[in-house]
Amino acid sequence: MNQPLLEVKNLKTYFPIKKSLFNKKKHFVKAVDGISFQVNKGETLGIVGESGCGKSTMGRSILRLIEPTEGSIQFEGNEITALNQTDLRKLRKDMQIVFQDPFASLNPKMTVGAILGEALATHQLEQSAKERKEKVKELLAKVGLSPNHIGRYPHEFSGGQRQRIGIARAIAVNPAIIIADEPVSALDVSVQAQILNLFQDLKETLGLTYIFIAHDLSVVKHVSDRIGVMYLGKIVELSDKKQLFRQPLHPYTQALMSAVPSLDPDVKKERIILTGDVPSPSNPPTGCAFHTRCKFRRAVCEQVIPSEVVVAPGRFVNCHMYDEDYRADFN
Amino acid sequence: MLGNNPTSLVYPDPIDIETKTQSSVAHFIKKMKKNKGAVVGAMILLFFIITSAFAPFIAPYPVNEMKFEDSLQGPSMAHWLGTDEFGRDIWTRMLYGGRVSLLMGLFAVTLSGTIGVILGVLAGYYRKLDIYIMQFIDILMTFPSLLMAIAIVAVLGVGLTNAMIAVAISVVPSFVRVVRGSVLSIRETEYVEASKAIGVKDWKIICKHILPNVASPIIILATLEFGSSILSAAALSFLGLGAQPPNPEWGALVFVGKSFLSQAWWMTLFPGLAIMLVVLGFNLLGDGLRDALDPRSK
Amino acid sequence: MSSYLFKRMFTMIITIFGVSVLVFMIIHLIPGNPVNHILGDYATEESIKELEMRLGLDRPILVQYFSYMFQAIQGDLGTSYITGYTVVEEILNRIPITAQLALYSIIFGSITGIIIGVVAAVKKNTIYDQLAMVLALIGISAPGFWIALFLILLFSYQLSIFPISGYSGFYSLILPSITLGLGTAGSIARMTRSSMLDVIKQDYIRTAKAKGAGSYRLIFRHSLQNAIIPVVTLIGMQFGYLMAGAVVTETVFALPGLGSLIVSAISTRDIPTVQGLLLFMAAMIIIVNFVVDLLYTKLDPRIQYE
Amino acid sequence: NRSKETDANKGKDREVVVGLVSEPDSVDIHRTSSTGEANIPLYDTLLKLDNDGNIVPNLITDYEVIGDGKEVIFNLKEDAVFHSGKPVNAEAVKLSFERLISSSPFSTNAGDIDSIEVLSDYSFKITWKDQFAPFFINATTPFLAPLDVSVLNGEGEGFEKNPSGSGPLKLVKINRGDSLVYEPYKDFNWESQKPGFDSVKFRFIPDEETRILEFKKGNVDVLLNVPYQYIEDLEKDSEVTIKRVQSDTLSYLGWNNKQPIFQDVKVRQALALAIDRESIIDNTLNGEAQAVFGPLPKTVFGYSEKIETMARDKYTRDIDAAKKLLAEAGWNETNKDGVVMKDGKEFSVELWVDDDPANQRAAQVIQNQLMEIGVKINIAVKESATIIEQTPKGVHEMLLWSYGWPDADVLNFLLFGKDKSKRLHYENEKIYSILDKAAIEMDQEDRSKLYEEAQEMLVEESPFIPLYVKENVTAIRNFESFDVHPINNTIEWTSVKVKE
Amino acid sequence: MTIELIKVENINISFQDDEAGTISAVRDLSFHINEGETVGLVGESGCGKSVTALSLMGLIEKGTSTTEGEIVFEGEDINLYAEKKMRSIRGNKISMIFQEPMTSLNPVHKIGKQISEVLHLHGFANKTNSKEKTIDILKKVGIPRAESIIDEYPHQLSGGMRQRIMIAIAMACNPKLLIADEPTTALDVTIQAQILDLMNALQQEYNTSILLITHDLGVISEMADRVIVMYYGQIVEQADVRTLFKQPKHPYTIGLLNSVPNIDSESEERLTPIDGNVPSLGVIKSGCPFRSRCQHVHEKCHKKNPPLFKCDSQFVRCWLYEEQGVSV
Ligand SMILES: Nc1ncnc2c1ncn2[C@@H]1O[C@H](COP(=O)(O)OP(=O)(O)OP(=O)(O)O)[C@@H](O)[C@H]1O
Ligand SMILES: Nc1ncnc2c1ncn2[C@@H]1O[C@H](COP(=O)(O)OP(=O)(O)OP(=O)(O)O)[C@@H](O)[C@H]1O
Ligand SMILES: [Mg+2]
Ligand SMILES: [Mg+2]
Repeated sequence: MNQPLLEVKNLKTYFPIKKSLFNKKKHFVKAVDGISFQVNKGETLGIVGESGCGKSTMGRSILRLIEPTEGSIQFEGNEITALNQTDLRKLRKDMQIVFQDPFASLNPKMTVGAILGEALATHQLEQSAKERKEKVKELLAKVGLSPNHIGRYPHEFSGGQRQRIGIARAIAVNPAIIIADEPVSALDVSVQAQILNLFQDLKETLGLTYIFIAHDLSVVKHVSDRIGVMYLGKIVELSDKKQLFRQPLHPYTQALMSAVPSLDPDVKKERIILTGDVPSPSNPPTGCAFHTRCKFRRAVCEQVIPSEVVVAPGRFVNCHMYDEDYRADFN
Repeated sequence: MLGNNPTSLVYPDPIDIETKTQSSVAHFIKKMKKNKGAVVGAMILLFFIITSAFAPFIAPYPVNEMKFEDSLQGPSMAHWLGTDEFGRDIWTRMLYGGRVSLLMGLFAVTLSGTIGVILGVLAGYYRKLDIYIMQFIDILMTFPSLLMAIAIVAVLGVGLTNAMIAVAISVVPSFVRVVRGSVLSIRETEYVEASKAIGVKDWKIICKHILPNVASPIIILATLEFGSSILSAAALSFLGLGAQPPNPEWGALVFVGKSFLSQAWWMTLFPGLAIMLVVLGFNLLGDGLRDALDPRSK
Repeated sequence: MSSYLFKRMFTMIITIFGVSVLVFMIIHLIPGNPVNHILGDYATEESIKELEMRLGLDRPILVQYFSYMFQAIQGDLGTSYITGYTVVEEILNRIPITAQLALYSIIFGSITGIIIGVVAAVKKNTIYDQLAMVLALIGISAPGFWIALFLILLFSYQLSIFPISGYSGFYSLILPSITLGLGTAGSIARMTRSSMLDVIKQDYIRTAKAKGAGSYRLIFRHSLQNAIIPVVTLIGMQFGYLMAGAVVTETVFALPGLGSLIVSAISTRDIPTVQGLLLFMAAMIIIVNFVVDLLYTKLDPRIQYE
Repeated sequence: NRSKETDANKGKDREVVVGLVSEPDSVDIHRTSSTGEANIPLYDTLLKLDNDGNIVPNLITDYEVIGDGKEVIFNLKEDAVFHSGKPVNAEAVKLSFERLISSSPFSTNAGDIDSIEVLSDYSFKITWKDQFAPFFINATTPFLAPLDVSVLNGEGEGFEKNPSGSGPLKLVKINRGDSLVYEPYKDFNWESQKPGFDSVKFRFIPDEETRILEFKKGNVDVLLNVPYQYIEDLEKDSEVTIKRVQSDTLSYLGWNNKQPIFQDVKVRQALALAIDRESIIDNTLNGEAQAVFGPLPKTVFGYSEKIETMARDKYTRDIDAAKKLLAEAGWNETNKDGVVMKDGKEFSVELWVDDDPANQRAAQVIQNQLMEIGVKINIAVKESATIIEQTPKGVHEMLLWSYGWPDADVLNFLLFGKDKSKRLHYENEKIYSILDKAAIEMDQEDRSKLYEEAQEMLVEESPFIPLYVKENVTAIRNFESFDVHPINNTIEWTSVKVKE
Repeated sequence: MTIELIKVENINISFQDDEAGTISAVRDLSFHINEGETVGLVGESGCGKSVTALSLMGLIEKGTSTTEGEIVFEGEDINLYAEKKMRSIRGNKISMIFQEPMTSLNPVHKIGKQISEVLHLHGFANKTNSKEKTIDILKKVGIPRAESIIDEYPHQLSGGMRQRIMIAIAMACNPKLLIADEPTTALDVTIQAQILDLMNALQQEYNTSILLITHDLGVISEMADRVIVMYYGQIVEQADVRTLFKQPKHPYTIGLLNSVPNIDSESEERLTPIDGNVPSLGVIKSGCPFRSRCQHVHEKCHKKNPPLFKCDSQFVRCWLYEEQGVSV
């Protein structure tokens, strides 16, 4: 029982941006650049990071919706990257995804019944059309929608309801793990709360495992057991939630946390204002990718790519500050 | 804290009150009806379709009967739109000609649409095929349609069907381009990705997700091309590649009438107007369709 | 940029090569050959055989193709079987008229089309809009010779402002350019309208309004340049069509342009001329499209060719 | 600079502008069969036809047939000069013939020449391998006219850009696709008067309507081949004179005689009986044509009044007779559409016609006329290039076509000769032998007899239906005098005099 | 000493809709903004925040919509201004920043031109000094390499940079009032922090009033002096920022605050969302529009839409406060 449900090792996904006939040298956007983590059954791994840092690409690569360039992904001990299309299609049953934009992820020309029915039919989960319909109604009820909505089109729903449909589609095939790619970012706070609760309920009733991607730290904090902080294609810090919030280690994590506005007008946080912009993954800085914005930066940061420093069991950080070898530089 | 009880809604959700589920067809028709242009367009087309369909019953004279003593007469009570050089009734010939011209447009658009959609979907969906298909389309595009038409007719023989094939082939590139463009963007949508994530097979994705969503650009293009196909077919019949005399295809009527322009303007004017009206009708309808198919429009 | 140029050149060569193959196939596929035309109705079997041999038409098709392409690569497009002129001469003879005609009609069509389209978009759903669009549709759907004859009768025959037909400088190309340009104007007007309507909805137009910009500024400074980008593609495509498709106009106005040359070359089965001309036109169309693409980068800084 | 050119021409007051449909493919007569007003006047012919159709001296003053007729000595006029200034002497004519024989596809017009011998400056002898009777009539056409080989480049080409003949007009300027400009050649024999004009411009205006408008507006002085539907209109204009000359081209309704359906002479006769030529002429050509019943039109050597009368008597329209003949041939049932049937098959044939509007109209009238005897015609419009190429292969059924040749030999080499019946595919050994004999018969009287014999058989056999010769209609304005040759339809430039 | 800069009195904004007839997007809205004050406007999507902002700019399309009521700015009712006069105020005395930095800049014009345009329009620069002024402004909003940035195009800049350009445009003419419609919604939190910082700094420097529109309660709590909560086209609660967050009164405001996961709290408890959804505009004709989602609904709520009640310094539109409050 010690085997993690999902184990990702050194995952890399590069997008070629220049591939010309005469120019053999290829340029890449290193959207995901060497990520490793494990997810255990029943837990929720939260992933935060700024726009463009590779969160979605990572999620899609794990599902092989984008072919990863390198690395290993093991689901229940089976190597996913080695599967052929037919086997992959079978595996799809076990791993599902929920997208950010509830409108874009639903085909505007299909009714809810058809959308959910498609999922069922693909894996022959229900044989007859009638059974399928019953199952669809059941699913709708499960996500808090009225079974009468079966004949409606996506545009006839509100944003929150659409997201419920997206979730219903994901759970239709009884997956073991769901990758939720910013499922609440497009929603109003009140609706967001409904959906977050729904995720929690489903986790409890169906025993689901989540990888929950978001850029909103407070949301991630609310739903996750462990949290990975991403920056420019890498996980710079991964830790148990409580520890992370009590004591963020990576300078980026620190900045991120301080930047989240507080709900209490009396709390005036000491904000760490980062200077400069997020560098581009097609042209990442040398050494530590964060050094351009880091106030602790030292010469070594510009030259040496930091490696994972395990600071506590189940917690690592990608920063020279915590590396025995370089600690001296930071004093 | 105020209590929370997610299911105890005392009053019905206002959204439920509002959106009575309406069949998409009814909704579509309702939208179309509200578009004045589309209604006018549809009425113009309906007029020509009905009159052509019932030509044998409506037409006052036999279509090819020559009455030399009546030749080149202007519009009158006996001959509403005048007569041609052989005393044939122009109105009658236009009625019959409509059957050919409208069918011709329909055939050309259907054929080119089918080929164009297949190629466009393949090029847009399977990126590896893209470069080959588009290269082929580029070649086709730089090719004068006249030569293509002559060649096709030469290989397949003279005749209406072959002329239509020629016209259809010259329209294929525009379909391919439009469809490919749309497929490229739809292919990247999250609902396609979601289907892939579920494990739906490619051909099912194409049929269920891609095609229904490229339908609206296809329909608009089709309505545009319908009119221009009739015009191209007319140009072909001028070269003897389309409808053969005495078949009263509209384009042929226009071009034959040209020789008699100074004595009998009605010979070319009325068929020409018919073509223009049909083109107008289709364009109006196309614009209406675009609005009606746009989910953002109400 | 240079690798992009290379890529374009490469596809251009492939396309032209494809066109050449297709032309060659087609021209040999269609019945009738130049010999029939040269010798006329009264030719004897022997004279046909002899002339076929002299022109090299008795050789296997592949041999004919490769020897033709071999010459073509060296810039020799051959000599017309029919007229005795070299194909290059024939093209050079006609290109001034065709090029001017295409250019003027594009200019005329673009300007009127864009104006009509802008008016229609700005006055959306008013009588101006409908009028403009009906005008555009008439431009698209009226048979070319109607417009041509109407213009001739009015401006040349009755008012004696322009020559009726023939080429005698810029003046004589005005009516033909209008004739051709009207169809172009129609398509451009429609495209401009819908593109303008799209642009007007954009956020940056709202920004411009928020800056206090007036309506002229909004239309001409902010909307038009954005709206014109898809229109430019259309203009590029129209150019190709004008190169070859001006047959009716050239006929009515008795202008010796490429359009009428290609038609007569096809009907006389003048293989070298048809081939040379089509290769030339394909190259022109590709070049124009290339120029259009470059123009994009000027109009839309977001587009960059690497 | 083209416009300057036009302006300069306008300065000259006696410019003649001729409006034509299309440009000749080339002005080099050894390279093209496309001849017309715009290139014929470059050439002066060896012999010519007088207004009655007799062959009379022109460049050749006289000739002498020697021996069995395989050798002929020709004497040339001594004062003729090419446009280049070189004399038209025996040597020059010889060189011209040699070019014709060696490199022109039209060498057959000269016959199978064995040798050409220059006897003196202005005298030469031609020796044929076989007697070649049509030579003299052919020598009246520009195909055999001498051209000046001294202007050719090293490869024997380049004539189309820099032509030099000895005809009345000298080429001044070529505006490709637009116009050819000539001036009267001062050294041409203008029959003791001065040329009545200063320049001639042939303008090529393909569109009928435009051409007419240019003429009406006065920008064009001579309008050739006036479309029939405009004649009436032009006649109303008092300044305009209409000239009509019967063309030498016979339009006929032919068919592929090898097709089983046409093998029965009764069928062929029935078809002929069903045609009403006057109706076709009146309704498609505005009456501007003469009906012809016999195989040869009036203007052609070999025409016989007797044959024409006989054919007219035999084939004047008679529907009942036609139907009877069809019935006798087995076409005795009629289906619901009124089409006759034999063995359950309809009499339905495809008629090929070119893209000329007048011909397409004629085809429709013919279609209607044949329908009256239950014969169904499907019209198929084809490019002429296609028709010319396809018909010798015999893939066609029926066609509306024409021929124009000044000599009865056309019956042999084009219509009915052995292996030469390209359009009609008619096989008749008896006719072959008569036509073969006539081709080499040097005595014109005997030749006529032979052709009469052949024509009598052809009328009886009805392998095609001669229909009419069209009227060549020319409209002119502002001329003091302007003649068109009554036989070959060309403008007589010596007679042209512009009104001052 | 507070000086009232702008006062909105009873504005009603409605749109003509082909199907539903007249839809009123904003109803009887009244508020004011003092000089140098930041007023936050919160509410869920579609509640009429942007429409309100646009009406202050006179940017609501005239043809299909109507704006009734008074918008008194510096003593004059600008709602009555003709388009031309309004133009001289837009971008000059009142300016606006929009939510989408990615699409709010014209993609085909250079940055410099887009900034100098507003200067030219309002006579703050002429041909000779416009470049220099443009660079000045860019520097003020903290753009590095200002000299070269003016020749670049929007697509070459990151989202944060673009939003700064938008602020530069808005601040170029030293406006009295800056309307910021969700200025940071599309940005990352670290960038958001930069932008908010910048806005604060500029406000300090020029004493500009800010109408800050957002649905992010955190941003409001950090930035605003006073907060207006909107629901369904109406103000449902108005209070100074501390009062609002410490003692929210309207059930909707309470619901909103309960919906947000609090990053500062260590508790793992479930969130308590507001039930149901915002009804579509035009559906509710009478009564309290929040009643279908409210746990405290009683008879009166169905009958009549409550007026705003003033309870101390706070305004609440809810029958629950009928007794305590004073109707206004
Ligand atoms: N198909 C692609 N081709 C090229 N580059 C890509 C592609 N998809 C993503 N990228 C690039 O990879 C990087 C990471 O993108 P990704 O979408 O994974 O980021 P993200 O963290 O999900 O951002 P967001 O929060 O905006 O969703 C970005 O720089 C993006 O531009
Ligand atoms: N031009 C318009 N025509 C018709 N209705 C409109 C128009 N503009 C806005 N509305 C309606 O007015 C209401 C208020 O819209 P508004 O944009 O002000 O909302 P918002 O509070 O800014 O929402 P968001 O947080 O999504 O920006 C919405 O229901 C919207 O549908
Ligand atoms: Mg993402
Ligand atoms: Mg808004």
